[in-house]
Amino acid sequence: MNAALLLDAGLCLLILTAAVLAMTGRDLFGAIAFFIVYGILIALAWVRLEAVDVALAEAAIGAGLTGVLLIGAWSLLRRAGVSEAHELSHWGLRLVAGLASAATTVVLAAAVLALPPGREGLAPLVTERLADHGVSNPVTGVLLDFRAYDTLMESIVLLVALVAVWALTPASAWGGVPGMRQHARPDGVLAMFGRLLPPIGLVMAVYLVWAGSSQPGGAFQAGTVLAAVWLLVVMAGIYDEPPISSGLLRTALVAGPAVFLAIGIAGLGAGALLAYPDEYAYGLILLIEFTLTFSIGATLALLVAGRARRAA
Amino acid sequence: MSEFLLLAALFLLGTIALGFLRVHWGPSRADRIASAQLVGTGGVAMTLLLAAAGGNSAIIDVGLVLALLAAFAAVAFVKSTSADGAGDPEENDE
Amino acid sequence: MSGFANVLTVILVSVGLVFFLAGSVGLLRFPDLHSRLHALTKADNLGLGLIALGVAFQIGEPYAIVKLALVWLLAVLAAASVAQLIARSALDRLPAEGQADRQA
Amino acid sequence: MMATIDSALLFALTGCVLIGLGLYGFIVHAHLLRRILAFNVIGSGIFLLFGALGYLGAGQGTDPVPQALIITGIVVALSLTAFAIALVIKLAEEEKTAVLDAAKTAEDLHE
Amino acid sequence: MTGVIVSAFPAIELSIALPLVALLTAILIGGKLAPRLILAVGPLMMALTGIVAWQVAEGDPTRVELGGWEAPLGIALFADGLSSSFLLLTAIIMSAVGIVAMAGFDARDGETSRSYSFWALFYGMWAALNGVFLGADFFNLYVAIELLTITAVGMVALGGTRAAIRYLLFALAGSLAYLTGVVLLYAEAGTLDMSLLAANEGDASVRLVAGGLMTAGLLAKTALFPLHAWLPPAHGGAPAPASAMLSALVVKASFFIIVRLWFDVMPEAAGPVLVQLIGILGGTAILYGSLLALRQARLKMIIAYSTVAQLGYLFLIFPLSGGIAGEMPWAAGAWSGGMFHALAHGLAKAAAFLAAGLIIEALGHDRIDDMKGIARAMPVTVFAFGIAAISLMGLPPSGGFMAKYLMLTAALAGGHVVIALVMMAGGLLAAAYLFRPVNRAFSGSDIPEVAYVAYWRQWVPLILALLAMLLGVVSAGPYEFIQIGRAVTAEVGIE
Repeated sequence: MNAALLLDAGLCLLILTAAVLAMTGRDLFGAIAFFIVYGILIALAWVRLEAVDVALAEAAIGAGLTGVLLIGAWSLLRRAGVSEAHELSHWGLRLVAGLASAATTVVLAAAVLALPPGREGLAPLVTERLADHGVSNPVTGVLLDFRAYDTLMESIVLLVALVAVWALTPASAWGGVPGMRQHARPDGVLAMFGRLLPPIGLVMAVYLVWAGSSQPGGAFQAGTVLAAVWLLVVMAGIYDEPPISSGLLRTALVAGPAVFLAIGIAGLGAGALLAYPDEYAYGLILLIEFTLTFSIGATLALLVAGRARRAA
Repeated sequence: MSEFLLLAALFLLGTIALGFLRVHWGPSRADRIASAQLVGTGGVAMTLLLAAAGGNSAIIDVGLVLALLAAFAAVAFVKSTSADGAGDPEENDE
Repeated sequence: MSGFANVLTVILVSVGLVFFLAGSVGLLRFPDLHSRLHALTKADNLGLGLIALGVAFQIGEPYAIVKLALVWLLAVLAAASVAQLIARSALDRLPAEGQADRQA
Repeated sequence: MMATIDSALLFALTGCVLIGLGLYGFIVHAHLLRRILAFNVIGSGIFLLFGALGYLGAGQGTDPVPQALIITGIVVALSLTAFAIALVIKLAEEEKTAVLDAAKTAEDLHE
Repeated sequence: MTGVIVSAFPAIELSIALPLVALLTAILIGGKLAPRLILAVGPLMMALTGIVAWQVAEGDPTRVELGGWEAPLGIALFADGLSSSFLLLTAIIMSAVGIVAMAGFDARDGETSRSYSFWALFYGMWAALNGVFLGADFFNLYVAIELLTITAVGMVALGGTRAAIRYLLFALAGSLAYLTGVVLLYAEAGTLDMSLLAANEGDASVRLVAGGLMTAGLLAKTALFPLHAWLPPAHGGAPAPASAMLSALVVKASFFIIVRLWFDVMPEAAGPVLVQLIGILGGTAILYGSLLALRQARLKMIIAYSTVAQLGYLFLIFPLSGGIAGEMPWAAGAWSGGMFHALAHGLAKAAAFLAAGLIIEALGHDRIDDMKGIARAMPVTVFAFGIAAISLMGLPPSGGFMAKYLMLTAALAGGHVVIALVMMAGGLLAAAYLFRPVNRAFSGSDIPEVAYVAYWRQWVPLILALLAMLLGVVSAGPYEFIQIGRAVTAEVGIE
């Protein structure tokens, strides 16, 4: 056994342990803590699989944003007076669930082992077509060029999810501000943290989009960093969330998908929906990435903040 | 060299596993979230070792993102423990 | 990579690992939250710094070294702030809620 | 030195077990926040399986197409998670519960 | 000359793009403009989907490569007779719903959370539906059905949180199962494009597992018995215009993918066990849904349980085709009957829910016992409900009749006596559960006092119901149209 395999085995073992504890831990908060740990480890697994783009996304979303989302939800549930008591479900149900989960695992594992060897996937084709068109990071190429339609729809999914969250706003708070008004001691550690980190985060976000055309990175990772930075600024009480009726805010949300869609429709002139003319491909992809990053950042931040709760 | 770096990463994984015990035991929520933070720092260190082992400096970016965001869950937790859920534990200090 | 750099890397990373181990052991063995927080922030960040330095000797590109420094800076900043905030918030709730937390 | 074919198979099988574990959690828990956790564990298990199979196939590095699809999938899963959490919070604030009660849902419909 | 222009017109691409433009506009502007968008988008979408149908009818099935990238690298859109029928159905029903909802989700007194979110969800749903009906890539379909799920659950949430959560849980489980299947399929075949997958047989056992997982996931989203528990509270509790879209279109979208998967992509992979199992579930759904519909006290709940039952018919095409590979001469008749049923049910069900919605607006409730004489107060609406009921029962000359006739013919030709009996029992039960509210509506002799409901709005469900009727009257044309692009053409069907 070499060191690499040993490390991977250890990592898998730890991932599974974290998952078991996140699924079965008695304490709800503990389960959430293990889920955050789990996200960090999964990001490491992606590094091991040489999928650095995915590792970045997982580090930003799985280990970062989802944690904030879950802890925020846990806190609100507690304040709403919801019981956290861990009621063990009926042994019959647990037995059935255990059997179902074991059967699923076995069938999937059998299918994995039955896969015929020597499958190449699309890697060679991606490399070949990428060579003289647009960006050089193959993952960004797939996301914004070959499968741009998926990515457009995905940005729409994110946006529509936000609208669906907003739909839960009670009539009285419509057009108001999401979340509670956050406050902090102005000269305290939290406020300092909230002032120091954002510039670094902004630079990092720009870097991730920029680097994304030639090396791992891209709009979603960068957008998540932006969202996190904004959330920190809000949590530190430095700025308040904008009211959801704000035209500026809505423009920020829509800008990325709109630019993407407009360039896509203009592509009909070049022969197909979402086609980029060769000579402009790089510039257009970068333009889409930057506006998308901005909109994704705004959308994610508001998704985490939740529905409006107070008047503007 | 990369063999050593991978073994070092394996060792780090071991220390992370020790941290698991504290996340599991608690007893307080602060203990759990603080030790999750420890796992985060260990994870950052692992990305650095893996970057060196694989000769791929882009992996450092993963460490960068982890380091930037690892604190967020803890901050959200600290806020949730304040009186109205939106404050700061230091607010009433003099 | 020169042999000298490799030796430095091995030494720095190994010492860094010792600090990480110390941090984890402290986290487990120290009796209360506040001393555990100490173990966490001090030892781990020192360990991370040493590892980052060791790794720097393996990576040639200057901007990657800047990134390594930034990683360490961020980790220290985050750990210090978070430890302070957690410690402070735990102080408010001790001893009453510290006990209440102690549920199954 | 990066992962080997053996490692990739290891990650693929870990993905399969994660899917099973998450499924167990999704079935046994009544608390909705825990079910959302379970959903995310299953999701990441599926992605890990996808990526590891892509690694197995590509021979060198992970096939970029699954990587791109996984990133899309992660964002979709996050969207669903955020919406689900917003719904659970609403339920909690309206009825002080984070558990679905089938009988109550039926009552709603017969007024 | 115009023919050349029209056949080159990018109508397929635009029928995806236009709802997205409307969605972004609705999110950006909201307020008073969003409710009125339908006046422009409705006719445009009808025209676009009409052009798509024309292109398909004139030429062959049309395939468009997005970004100019061929599969397996790129994603294609694909329109044949079946997809353009569903596209057109979507345009008709969404336009009708949009027009009725203009008054219910208006912003006369300023923007509200309902009026704002409804329209964004509405156009998001439209884009997702068109994406599903035109999709030719299984991962892209995953993104599209997730968009559909969020919009659908979002609309249910406008009616009640608990029903929305229950729906979401089923949908989430379904998504995960579907996605797992997609992962295996890609690993096995190196592509997710339907036509490439169909062209290569691949490993039968892996494909069966992949297809089984995808189907299980889609069944949860289609609410086939026993995965139906979420549907009645969701469809019965949502605002009526939303229920119309959910019952008429949303559940059909996941069914549509199942049909594509088994009939077009891997007809060889389904074994007799799977086929029989799906058939049994379909038959059980018919009986179970109908019996529960009989016991409901509220009109919308009757219609919702009726959906559970009517969805059952769709799945009978699996056993009726005599094995999916379809060597039997009646296979195409069964398949066409099922698709006809999906279309006719879509129109009739949308009409029924919209009519129920207007009755609720007028009465303030939909309790059947207190609906006495409503036919005299709202004759057009009750008439629309009655016509829709005829199609749902499968009485001639409705589209529902034509669908059930085709399926029954196939059942008898194939010797599926049990299925034939279940179908007939389902028809009788439908007559019973639908007759009850109609009978109530006509009973008594007073004219009940009701709130004002604009007359023009009452015509909308009537038009839909009449279209369901028309589908039966002029069935030969649509019957041939939905088969464009099918490998196996009908030998037994409408003479």
